[in-house]
Amino acid sequence: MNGLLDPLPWLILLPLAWASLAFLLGPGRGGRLALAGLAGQLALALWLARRLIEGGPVSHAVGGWGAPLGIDLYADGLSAVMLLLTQAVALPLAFYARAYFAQGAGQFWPLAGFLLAAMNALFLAADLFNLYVTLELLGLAAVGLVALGGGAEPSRAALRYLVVSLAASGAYLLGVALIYGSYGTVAIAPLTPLIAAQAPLAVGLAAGLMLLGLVAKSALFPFHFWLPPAHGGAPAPVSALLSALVVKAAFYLILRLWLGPFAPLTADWGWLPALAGAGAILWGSWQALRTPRLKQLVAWSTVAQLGYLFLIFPLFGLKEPALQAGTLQAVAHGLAKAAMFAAAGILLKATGRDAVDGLAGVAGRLPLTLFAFGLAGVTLMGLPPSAGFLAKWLLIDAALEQGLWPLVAIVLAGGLLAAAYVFRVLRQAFLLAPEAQQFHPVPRRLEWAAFGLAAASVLLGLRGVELMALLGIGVAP
Amino acid sequence: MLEALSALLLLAGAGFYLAGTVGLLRFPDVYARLHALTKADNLGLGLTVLGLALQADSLAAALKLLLIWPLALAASATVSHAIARRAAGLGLKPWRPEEKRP
Amino acid sequence: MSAGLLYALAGVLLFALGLGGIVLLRHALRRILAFNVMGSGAFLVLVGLAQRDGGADPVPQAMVLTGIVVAVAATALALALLRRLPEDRP
Amino acid sequence: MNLLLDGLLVLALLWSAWRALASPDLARAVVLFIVFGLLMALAWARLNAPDIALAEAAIGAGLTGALLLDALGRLQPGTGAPAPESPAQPPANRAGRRWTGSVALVAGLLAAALAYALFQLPAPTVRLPEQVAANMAASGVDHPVTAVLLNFRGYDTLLEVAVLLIALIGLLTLGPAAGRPAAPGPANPLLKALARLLVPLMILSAGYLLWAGAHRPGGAFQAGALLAAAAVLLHLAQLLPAWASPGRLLRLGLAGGFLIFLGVAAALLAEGALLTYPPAQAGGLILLIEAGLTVSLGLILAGLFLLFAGAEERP
Repeated sequence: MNGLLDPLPWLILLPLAWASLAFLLGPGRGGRLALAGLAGQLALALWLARRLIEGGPVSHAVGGWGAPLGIDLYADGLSAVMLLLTQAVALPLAFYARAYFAQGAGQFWPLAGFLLAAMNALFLAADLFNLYVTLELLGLAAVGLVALGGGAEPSRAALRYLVVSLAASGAYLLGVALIYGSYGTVAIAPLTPLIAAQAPLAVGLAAGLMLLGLVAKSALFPFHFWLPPAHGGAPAPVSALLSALVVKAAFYLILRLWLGPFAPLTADWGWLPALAGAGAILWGSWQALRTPRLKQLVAWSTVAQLGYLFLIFPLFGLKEPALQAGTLQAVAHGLAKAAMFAAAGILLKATGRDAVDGLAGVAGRLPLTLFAFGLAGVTLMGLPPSAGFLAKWLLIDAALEQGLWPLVAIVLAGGLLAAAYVFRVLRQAFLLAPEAQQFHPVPRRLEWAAFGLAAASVLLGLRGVELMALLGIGVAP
Repeated sequence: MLEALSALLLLAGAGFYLAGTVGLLRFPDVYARLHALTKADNLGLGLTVLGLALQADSLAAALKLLLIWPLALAASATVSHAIARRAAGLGLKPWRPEEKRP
Repeated sequence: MSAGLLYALAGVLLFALGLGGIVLLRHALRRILAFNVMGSGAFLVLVGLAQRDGGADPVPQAMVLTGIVVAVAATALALALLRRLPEDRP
Repeated sequence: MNLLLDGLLVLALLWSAWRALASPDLARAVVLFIVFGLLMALAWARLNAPDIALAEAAIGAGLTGALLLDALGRLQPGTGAPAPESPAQPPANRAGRRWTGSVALVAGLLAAALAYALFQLPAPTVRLPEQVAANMAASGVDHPVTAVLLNFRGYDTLLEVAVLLIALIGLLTLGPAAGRPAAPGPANPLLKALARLLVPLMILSAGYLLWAGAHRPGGAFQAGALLAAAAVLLHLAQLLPAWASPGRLLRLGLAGGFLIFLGVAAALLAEGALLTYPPAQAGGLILLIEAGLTVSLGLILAGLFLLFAGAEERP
C-alpha cells in the first residue's frame, strides 16, 4: 500500500501541519484552517474505520524498519473508535470556538491543533517511549490551553496541572526505562509475548509505575484534585476539549496496557481501579452538588463520570462486553461533556456570572442552550435512549453476569447523583429572572454547536450496533 | 618519558586546584576568594590541559584541548569582574586586618 | 556491579528524591527543581540499565536526548507560569 | 579504580541533588542544581554517551540554569539580600512532620524495591545495538546515535520538536508578565567585550557541531543549544533586546525547522511509509532536516529565555 494512500500517517501529519501554519499566520488567526483540517481528519477517521471493518487491524512501520528497531503505528477497533470520538467532538467545538473567541483567540488554534495531533498520535502509537513523547506533547498543549485565559488563578491551576502531569510522566518514563532494561525493546508488539505472569520484580514495578502515572493523568479519584480548577477556570471551548478528550487519552492508554502487554500481571488487580472509580463517582457527584460555580459543577461532573470508566476493570473475565461498556461510556461522556461545557460557556457569556444561582430566567432567553444542557444531562444520567444508557446497561449486564453486585449499586447511585446535580441547574434556570438581570446577546452558532453535540450523544444510543462491530476488530474476546 | 611529564603536569595542576579550593574556604571576604579562584584554578586548569594534551592521540585533539584554556580564562576573568562589580555595588567593603573576623 | 548498574542505582535514588521533593516541597520553583532531578534519575536508569553489561547502546541514548529537550521545554513553560503567580504565595 | 571514580561521582551527584532540594536558601538551591547538572554531564561522559553529555551540559545545566536564575531574579528584586527564608524544612507541627515522614518512607521503600529489582534482571532478549549496527549502512549517517535519532526513531524526534514548539507557543499565550521590571543597570563593559569575542566562535562551533553530527557526537540539538547560548550571552551583555511577541519573520524562523521536517516526512510517504529515507539520499535529507532544526531550535531555545525577558510593562 503506497504510503500516500494510508490514513494512519495523515491522521497525525494533517493536524501538525495546520497547527504550525496557524502559528505562522499569527495570534487569533487560523480558525478556517482548523475547520478544513478537522473536516479532513474526520474523513480520514471514517475511512480508517471502513478499512478496519473490511480488512482487520492496520499497522504502519515508520521509516520502513519494523517493530523492535523502528517505531510502528497500529490501529485496531479500539483506536478507531477513539479517533472517531476525537474528530467528531473537535469539529463542532471548532465551530463553537470560532464564534466564542470573538475578539481574538490568541494562540488557541496552534495549541488546539497540536493537542489533537498528540491525541491522534497517541491512539495510533505502538511504542512505549513514543507514547511518552505524545503524552508530553498532550500535557504541554493542555497546560498552554488552560493558561489561555490569563490571570493569576488560571496560571496557578495550570502550574499545578503541569507539575502533576510532569510527575506522572516521570513515573511513566521510569517504567519504560525498566521495561527497556529488562527486555531490550519498548515496542508493544514484540513485548506482549515476552511478559509472562512470573515476570521479574522490575517488570511488575514498571507496570505499577506506568499505570499509576497514567491514572494520575486521567484524574481518577485520589489524583483528581488538579482537574476542577484547571477545567473549571479555562475558557469554555478549552474546558470542553480537555474534559471530553484529554482525560480519555490517559484512560485509553491504561486500557491498552492493561489488556495488552501487562495482561498477565494485572489479571487479579481489577478491584483497585473499580474501588477508586466508585470513590470518584461518589466524591465527584457530592462536590458537584455543593459547588456554587457552574463550570466547577461541570468539572466535578467530569471527575464523577470518569469513575464509570474504571468500573469495568474487574469485569475483564469476559473481555468483549466489559470493553464495549467502557468504550461506549467514554464516547457518550465525551460527546455529552463537550455539549455541557459548551452550553455552560454560553450561559456564562449571557449572564456574565459563573454562578449556578445566577441562571434564573435563562430558560426563557436561551431555550436551545438549556435544551442542549438538558440533553447532555440525559446522557450523563443514563436515561434511554441515550448512549449513556446503553453503556450503563452493558456495564450492569456484565456485572450481573459475573455476580459483582456492588458495581450495579454504584452505577445506579451514580445515575441518581448525576440527575441531582443536573436538575439543580435546570431548576435554577426555570426560575423567574430578577429585573436587574440583563442578558448579553449570544451568537446563534454557539447554541447550534452545543445542541449538535448533545443530540449526537443521545442519538448515538440508537446507532450503538455499528460502534460495537467496529470495536470488536482486533480485540481477542 | 611523555607519560612521566604528563603525570607530573597533572599532579601540579591538581595541586593548584587544591590551593584554589582551600583559598575559597579560608579567605575572609568575596574579593579575596575571587583571587583564589581565578588565579589558582586557572593555572591548575592550564597545567591539567597541558598534561592531557600530551596524551592526546592526534594533534587536532590536542589543539582542541588547548583551546579550552583561553576560553576558560576569558570567561572566569569576566565573571569574577562581574561578581566583584556587583559586590562593590552592594557596598561590601574589602576585609581589613584590624577588623575582627566576619 | 558494572558502571552502568551503579549509575542505574544512582538514578533510582535520584528518582525517589525527586518524587519526594515534588510531593513535599511547597515553593513552585523548588518543585520544578525536584521534577528535573526526577527526570535525570529516570534517564540514568534508562541508559544505565541498558548498558549494565558494558557496550554503549545508542537507542536509549537517543531517547534520553529526546527526554532532555522535552524536560527543558516543560521547565521553561513551568517557569513562565511561575512568573504569573502573585509573589506572596508562589 | 574505575568504580572508585564512578562511586565518587555518584556520591557527589546524590549529595548535590539532596542539597539542591533541601537547602533553605532558594538562591543556593538553584546554584546547587546547576552543579548537579554539570555533574550529570560528567556522569553521561562516564557512561560513554558523549551526545547526552553535550546536551546535558548545554541544555540541562546551561539553559535550564539560566532560566532558573532568571526566574529567581524575578522572585526577589535584585537587592542581593539573601532570599526571604521560604522554609524548605517541613513544618513544625506534628501533622506536617508525620506527613513528611510518611512520604519519605514511601519514597524510600520505592527506591529500595527498585534497587533490589535491578539486581534480579535477566539478560535482555532483544539486542537493539546489533540491529542498529547492522542497519547503519542504510541509515545515511555514520554516528549511531544520530542514525537512531533521525532515522530509526525519527518519528520520536518529529514529535519532540513539536513539544519544544508547543512550549514556546504556551509561553506566547501567557504574554508579558506583570512581574517587577528586571533592573537593567549599566551594561558591564567587560561582558560586552567577551560577548563580541565569543559569539562568532559559538556560531562557528555550532556549525561544526551540526556538521560533525553525521559521523561524531554532535547534531542539531547540541548546535541549537549553542546558538541559544550565544543569544542569551548577547542579551545579558545588552547587545540584543528582549523579544516582544514575534513578528512574521521570527515566527517563520521558529516554526521553519519543524515545517521542513514535516514536509520531508510527508514527501517521503511516496517511498512507502512515513520518514522512509531512500538509502541514496538519506544522508543529504538528514543534513537538510538537521540544518533547519539547528536554526529553529536555536531560535526556540533562545526564545524560551528572551521572550518578554525585558522590563515588562504593566498589563
